[in-house]
Amino acid sequence: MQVNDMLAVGLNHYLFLSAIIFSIGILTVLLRKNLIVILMGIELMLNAVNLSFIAFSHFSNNANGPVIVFFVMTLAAAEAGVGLALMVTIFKRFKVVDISIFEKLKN
Amino acid sequence: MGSDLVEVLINSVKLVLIFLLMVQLVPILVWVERRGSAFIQNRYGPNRVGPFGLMQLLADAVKFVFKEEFVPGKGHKLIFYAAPVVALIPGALAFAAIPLANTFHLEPFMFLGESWGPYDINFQGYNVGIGIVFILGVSSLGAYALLLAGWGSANKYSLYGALRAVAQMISYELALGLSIVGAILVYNTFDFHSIIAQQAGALSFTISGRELGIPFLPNWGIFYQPLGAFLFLVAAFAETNRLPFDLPEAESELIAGFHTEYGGMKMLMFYLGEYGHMLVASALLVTFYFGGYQLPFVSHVMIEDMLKSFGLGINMANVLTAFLFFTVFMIKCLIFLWIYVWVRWTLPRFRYDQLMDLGWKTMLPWALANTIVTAVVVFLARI
Amino acid sequence: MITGYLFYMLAFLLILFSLGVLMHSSPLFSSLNLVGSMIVLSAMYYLLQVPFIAAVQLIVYAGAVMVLFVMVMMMFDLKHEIKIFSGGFISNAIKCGLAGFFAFTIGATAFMSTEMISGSAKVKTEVLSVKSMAQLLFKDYLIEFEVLGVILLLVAVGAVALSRIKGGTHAS
Amino acid sequence: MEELVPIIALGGFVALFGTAIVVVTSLIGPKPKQNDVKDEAYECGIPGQFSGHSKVPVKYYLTAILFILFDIEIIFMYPWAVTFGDSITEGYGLQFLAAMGVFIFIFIFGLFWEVKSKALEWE
Repeated sequence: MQVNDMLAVGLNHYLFLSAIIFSIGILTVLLRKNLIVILMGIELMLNAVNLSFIAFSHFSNNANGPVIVFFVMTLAAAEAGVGLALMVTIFKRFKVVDISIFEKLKN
Repeated sequence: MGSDLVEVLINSVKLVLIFLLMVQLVPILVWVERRGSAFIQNRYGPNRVGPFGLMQLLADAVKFVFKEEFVPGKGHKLIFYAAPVVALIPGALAFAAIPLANTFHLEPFMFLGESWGPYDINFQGYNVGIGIVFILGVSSLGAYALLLAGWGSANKYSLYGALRAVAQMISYELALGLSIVGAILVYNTFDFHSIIAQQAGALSFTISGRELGIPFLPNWGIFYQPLGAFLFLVAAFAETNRLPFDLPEAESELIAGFHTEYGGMKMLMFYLGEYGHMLVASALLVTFYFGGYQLPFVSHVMIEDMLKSFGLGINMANVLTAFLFFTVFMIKCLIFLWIYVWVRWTLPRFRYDQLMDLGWKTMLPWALANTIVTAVVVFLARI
Repeated sequence: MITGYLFYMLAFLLILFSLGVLMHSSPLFSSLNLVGSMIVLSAMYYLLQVPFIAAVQLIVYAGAVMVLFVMVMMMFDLKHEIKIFSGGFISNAIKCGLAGFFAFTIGATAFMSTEMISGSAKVKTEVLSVKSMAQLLFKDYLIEFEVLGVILLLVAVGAVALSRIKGGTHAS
Repeated sequence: MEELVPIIALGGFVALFGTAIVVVTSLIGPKPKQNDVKDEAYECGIPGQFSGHSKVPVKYYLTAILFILFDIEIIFMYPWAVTFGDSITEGYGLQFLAAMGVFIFIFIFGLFWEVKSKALEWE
């Protein structure tokens, strides 16, 4: 009985997992210095939100969630593409991919 | 994985056997490749060890095991060792999703003093339902093995070979993915079983309510999607880095490409991955355009009935029929694998810019045109 | 039953890989960890009975976006960073605290509303068909779908324009 | 989903198989003798020149980015292709055809622009 209670996975389990992943994504964005890793943190946050969309749609019997996830994936890919294009340009100019480059933008 | 012990057992054994089938096919394919190229070039090829040189593979395998272990000095050890293992996984996962024979039915039978069954057993590793999309997804992971190998060996030729290979793979993945859209429009499903079932019988079209049939041709996808099949074949050649698209391994420019620093068993594992990809591509081609495991005009029920009329039991007849269809499927696959070898010695290698131009400016527009024409024809035929 | 075991296994792996993205000192290994978490997420979508989205996750994220990330990492050949975190100890502690508070809030909300969710939700047993998804995509969300096409076109133009910018001594 | 178990099982089995091969051959095979020249990257005998920052053309990266964008557009065609037949029988086939027609038109326009702008030229 106890084990079965533990193993019955409901919506809140998925939401909790999603919250953890989202927080790790936020921490990656806030703490890391490397710009590309920061971009990866954003991807992680988007994926956490996708997971909660899918979980909601699974537990409420609704097909809207996957469609929105599809859209989010598209936009995330577009964002990653433009973001990495910027990174390559920044790397060419400054030889580093670091948030410290923003201090050099003054002059 | 199954509801009781026997089903779980059958499914597990099936998974391992399908993987071993893939692994075992590789030495045979290497032999076919070496003998075949020798045949095309009018020489003997390996013919000393065993009959027709068949034992050469065994000798090679033993040699591979006793090769010296080597990691380049500047290389990254973990990544260097991980790359060949990663190379194995996509091919194996993709191949296990393809049905190799018809689903057969087992009546209840006695085993270990208990009665088990009835079962319906798929002749495939697992039935994912979204078939082709799953395979596209899994095989798109193949790029990592190349990238890891190229970066892990800390050799500029390896890195360049890997980058070239990845750029080529992803360019042709577009054409590959788009060439299948036409077939999906015709079949209206992702599921392999359903696709194969729709290719049974003789060729017949339904155009705005009227039935047109060509009784002497099988109802195979190739007759609906000839351009799609051709584009798929070409894109599959490029995906597997085979000649004439083997730019990543162009030995005159890049030594041996991404596996320059690899030797022994690790090198062999890259070969396993590459031949696994070839096998998956051939199996997909057979499934989509050449009727899958089916014999033309013959359904599995007919063969089962025939076997039963010879006095075989129901279970025995069903199992034998499944194995017959499995043989048919493998023969069809081997024909396409032979085409791989054949083309290798027929067409010269492309230049890199020609390769990219072919992928982006020729194959992609043609695949797009194929999709549009198919959609319009399907619309006009069904309205 | 088996779903529960699978969920906990995948959740453990997912958190492990995500922490790897956050903590690993080499950006290349961070990106490889992100690849791992994408693959685990795809398995989790499969568990949630949306196999098509799971496959798309593999194709788009693991097979395309992350290949680009890893490729760029390898091109730059970034070394292990000695100092991987920005800012000082106090500001980082505040950031960690805020993120932890955020996770706690959502988690607490999720657990307090257990009754409501499990009471009202009827768990779906059949697989979400691609057809019902396509109905929504091409009828209800038609405008958004076409706009996405235009956005993808704009991004393609933008990426080409950005890559044309001259600067530095890097080979172009 | 039940089918996840065999997929994970097969993936794990293959990974274990590969790791076992790598480990066993490294145990069986002769141990390498340490040698500075041997540790160098193989470059056909000339002294190695691999430096950390090798200059990789941005071209590869641009190809990868264009691949992502076109790949997503192709992925959008899959659910459409699967549903198209049913949509005709249910009477809104023309609407589906028009929806994808506009999308494919944008696709073709993008491809045409890329070819025109020489973003896909390899020297």
